[in-house]
Amino acid sequence: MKARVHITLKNGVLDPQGKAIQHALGALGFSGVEDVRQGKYIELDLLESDPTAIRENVEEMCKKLLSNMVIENYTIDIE
Amino acid sequence: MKARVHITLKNGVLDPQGKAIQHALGALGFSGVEDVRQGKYIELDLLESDPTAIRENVEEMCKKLLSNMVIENYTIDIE
Amino acid sequence: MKTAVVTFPASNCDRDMFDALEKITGTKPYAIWHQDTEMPDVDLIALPGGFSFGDYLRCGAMAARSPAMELVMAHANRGGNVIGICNGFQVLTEMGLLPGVLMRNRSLKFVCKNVNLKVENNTSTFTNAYQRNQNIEIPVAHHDGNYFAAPNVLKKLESNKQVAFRYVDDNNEPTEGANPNGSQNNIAGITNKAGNILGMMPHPERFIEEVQGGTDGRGFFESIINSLK
Amino acid sequence: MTNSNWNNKVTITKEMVKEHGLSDGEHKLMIKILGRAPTLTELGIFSVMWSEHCSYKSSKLHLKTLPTKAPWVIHGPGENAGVIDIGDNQAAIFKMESHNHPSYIEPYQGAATGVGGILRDVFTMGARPIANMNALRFGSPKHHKTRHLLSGVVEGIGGYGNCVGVPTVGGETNFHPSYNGNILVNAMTVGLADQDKIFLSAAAGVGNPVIYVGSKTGRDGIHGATMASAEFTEDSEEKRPTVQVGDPFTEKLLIEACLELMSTDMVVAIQDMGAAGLTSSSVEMASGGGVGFALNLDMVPQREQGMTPYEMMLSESQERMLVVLKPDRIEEAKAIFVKWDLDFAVIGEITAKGNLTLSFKGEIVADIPTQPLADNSPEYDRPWVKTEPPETIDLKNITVPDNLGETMLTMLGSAALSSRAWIWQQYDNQVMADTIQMPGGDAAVVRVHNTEKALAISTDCTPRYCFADPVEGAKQAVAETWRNITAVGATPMAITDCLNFGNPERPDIMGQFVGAIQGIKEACTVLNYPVISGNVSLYNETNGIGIHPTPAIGGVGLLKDSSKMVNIAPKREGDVIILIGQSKGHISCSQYLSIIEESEEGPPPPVNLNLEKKNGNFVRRHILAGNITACHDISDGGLFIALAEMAMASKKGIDVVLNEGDIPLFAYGFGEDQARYIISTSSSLADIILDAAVKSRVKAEKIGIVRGDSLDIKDCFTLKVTDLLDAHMSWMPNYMSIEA
Ligand SMILES: Nc1ncnc2c1ncn2[C@@H]1O[C@H](COP(=O)(O)OP(=O)(O)O)[C@@H](O)[C@H]1O
Ligand SMILES: [Mg+2]
Repeated sequence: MKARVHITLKNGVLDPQGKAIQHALGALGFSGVEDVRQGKYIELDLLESDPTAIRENVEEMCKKLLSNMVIENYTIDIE
Repeated sequence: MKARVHITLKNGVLDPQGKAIQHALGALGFSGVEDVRQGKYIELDLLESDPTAIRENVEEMCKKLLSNMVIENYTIDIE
Repeated sequence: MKTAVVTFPASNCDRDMFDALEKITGTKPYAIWHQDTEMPDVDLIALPGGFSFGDYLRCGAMAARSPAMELVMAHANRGGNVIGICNGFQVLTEMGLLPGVLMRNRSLKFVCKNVNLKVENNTSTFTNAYQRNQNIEIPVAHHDGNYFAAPNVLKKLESNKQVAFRYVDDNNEPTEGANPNGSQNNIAGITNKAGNILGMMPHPERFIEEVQGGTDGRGFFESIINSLK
Repeated sequence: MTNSNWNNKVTITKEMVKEHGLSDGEHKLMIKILGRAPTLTELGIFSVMWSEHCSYKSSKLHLKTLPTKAPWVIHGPGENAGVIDIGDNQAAIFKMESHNHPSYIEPYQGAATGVGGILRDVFTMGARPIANMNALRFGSPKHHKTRHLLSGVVEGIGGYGNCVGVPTVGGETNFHPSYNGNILVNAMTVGLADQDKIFLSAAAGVGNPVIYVGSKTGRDGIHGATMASAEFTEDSEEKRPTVQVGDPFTEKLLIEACLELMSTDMVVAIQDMGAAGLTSSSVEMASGGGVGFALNLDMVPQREQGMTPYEMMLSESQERMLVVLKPDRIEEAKAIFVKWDLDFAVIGEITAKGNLTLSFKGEIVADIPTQPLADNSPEYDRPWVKTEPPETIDLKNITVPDNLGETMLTMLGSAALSSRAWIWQQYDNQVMADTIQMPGGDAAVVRVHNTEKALAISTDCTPRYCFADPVEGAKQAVAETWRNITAVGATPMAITDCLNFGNPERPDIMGQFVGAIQGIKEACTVLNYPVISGNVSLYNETNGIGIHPTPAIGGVGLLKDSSKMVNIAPKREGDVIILIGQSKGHISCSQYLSIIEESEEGPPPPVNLNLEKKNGNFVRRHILAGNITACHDISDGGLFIALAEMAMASKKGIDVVLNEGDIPLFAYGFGEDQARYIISTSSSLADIILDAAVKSRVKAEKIGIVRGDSLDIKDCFTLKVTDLLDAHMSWMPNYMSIEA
């Protein structure tokens, strides 16, 4: 099965990448872009097929490796 | 309104980050991870409120800047 | 020889390139700002290394869409010479002037060290001052130098002899261990098919005086001078 | 606490004062200075200005005793960074600073913002940064957090320094269990300016505009403790992380924009917003110039909605500066910042009344006399007890190793002595194309652009020594930088220090601090090597146990003719190896003892400063005369390790015959006696040097010849240089390849 993980910066944490993208879009002539935030998107293919087990497992992966809990949040979707 | 853009690597394109994550997960004792792909997730806050106009606009942004069409695909979701 | 160096926000090898060109060609390059809309008539445009726009989003992506890049594109399309070193190489691929992309290093880490390169051919505008198959030493310093192209593209690069430099070991062999970033076929630098555009990850401009650790970078600039004679 | 329910005039309770870290006495003093009770914003301002970090309240008394003057010192401590004269109207500007606690919480961002902060301290004075250094201390390699912290810190330093395009040219890295819960990340920047273009922070000129430039202000780094008061936080916002995120891209733009601004004559004063952000920068600028600042906080560029004055004044958002401009130059200055895509806002003006007056939405939210705030900051003479140096250990009580070759490989391949290439290869060492000595040698050497001159830089401290004897340990740290700089041929000029200690309220820790200051003072005095800037980081402890005292020293020297520089690699087969200095086999407190015997017993090697000077000056004279082809000072691991490092650097073998007398070989080889160097010279010049040494009363003896492909120490061991390299190079990559 597939798990999809979104990792985003916590509220209030500066996002230099998002800021730079917003700026670049403006320079390219796109108007009305109020805010841009950039995060990571990770797709995992897993052997496991029980969604509850997957969620638990991926939750653990997020905590241990995929996300930086000090500044990031994560959400997990299971296919 | 918000637009959410996912940018992923095309099939067959090397993904060093995904590979490294997969490897690290294995080393951390997570088994059964068959594949990992890392992409980008971009959230845009837009002044525009018409979904069709937004889609068109964001599509344009993806082509012009947000994705590299040689190696990446994108998908757009509108809130 | 008349040259120009383009500076983007957070270019940081622009001065090094400027100095190297001035020292070797004897003429001060023109300084071009990424927002400039005019390009003097020059023999060579150089896109320097650094972290244009912080390397945010993708390395070179935002720089490739700067106003001055339209001038670079026009110059290249007229057959004018263009070089992109490190970040400049990334910009050239983002502009589509060179095929492929530079992905994150295999180690995922920034790598700064001196590497050995094999000069694959010495007939190009950028390599004629070297011997063919010469083993030269030049520094690399990058986070995203892992060259990737689709199999058919790679094949064409090889058959057209567009690979200018390859990472090799002391025995001039393109081994895994000699590859600092995971590049396909150990590619360190390539040219376009017409041979007027070159991109490379190593920094020849850092190796032009003995005190810098070596002078193998000079040949690169001398080649360009030769080819304009 | 958004500004809808923000109440600046809330009654300040004793609990709130305490939560802000102010004592009863400090509370009273605050009321006396204001002539009334403080507002909430004022309480916040006092608390950060009088924090240990900003006020140096525990350390000031002792710091005053350090030697800070020499004819070549242009600005000593007190400015953003120290300034020395390097001739031709040029100046070197440098400082070292700690970012320990943030790096433990979030290693990447903590270290990255540490680099950003020290860069700003240097370019705010008008200098272009030309080199970065980093002095790092981690816990035991066995500790479960060490890998994660090491990898994050190194990535953060590289991530920031590489992007701004300043080469990271050296540093030092130690592991010790005392840092398990409290790592040290000390970053140093060296910059270059013209002497007539040095900018200071003291504001002047009533009516002159006060300008804010750089990034917008967010709620970054506002201290959790000072914020957490149920009484004045009604809404339950998501608990915000207090971690600051660095934006090296913006920093690079800020460097270019500020240097462009400073190349004009528009700037009256300029100051980076470092710790305590807008508060400390405005108070320092105003009090330093004996003027007042009236700021309208509504004008501060803000990244987040609903920021309160309290938050704006305490925010530690990165990449921001405060500038006082000459009148009528605003548009001209603004154009520069617009070009570089940076925020530019006029947020106030200079007033004659010496107050920091803050308005927000038409209301005065703070009005503090700055002079008393800055000058009357508390100063404590904290009780301290002297650290009694331990007894020398008897050599007879140490097991003699039966295979010195194996011992040698164990040491070379240990966490303590192995190569740091895994670290420095992640740093761009060469950007700016002026690095002429890379990491791996004694001092890093960076050319002064377009001149013959070069600066040599080294950071050093051996915490093991400082723990055993803070006075000798600190002396040794100063002496080691002096030696490292000498070993490349440069003349040591001045130091910066970064004094990392535990809780100063504990007399034993305060005793370590006082001892270290004493040692630095003695060393700097004798070596004529003044302290021109520095930083104090206290309360480095976990669960009541302090770190090893770590007075990290960053030294800078000048090489007038950079073509005279030498490195540690012998050049030619047949060159003669000469040992300079007296070897007594001081094995107490040595790296040998620590690695092989897992003991840190005994006193550190005593430092004879006059001998250091005599031997060092001798070595430098001969380097500059062109008589020496390679030079290495002897430090951690002693003579054998230094010889191995030279052999590895040149990939050439060395045949050595020792004259150890009645000192056991292992002690002779691994002892850490000070004031020693190994030099190599061509065989034709060896006698000239040896004769000169006799005349100068410097102990010098020929001990070997560059030859073959092994380090061969007669009656001791023969080890192939490739085997030395294997041992030396593999520890860190292997260690780091294991996932935490
Ligand atoms: N964190 C680091 N960053 C860059 N270089 C480092 C770091 N740690 C150590 N080095 C380099 O490794 C070499 C050996 O360091 P060290 O053993 O402390 O030298 P020394 O004993 O001469 O002071 C030096 O060139 C030093 O600059
Ligand atoms: Mg040394």
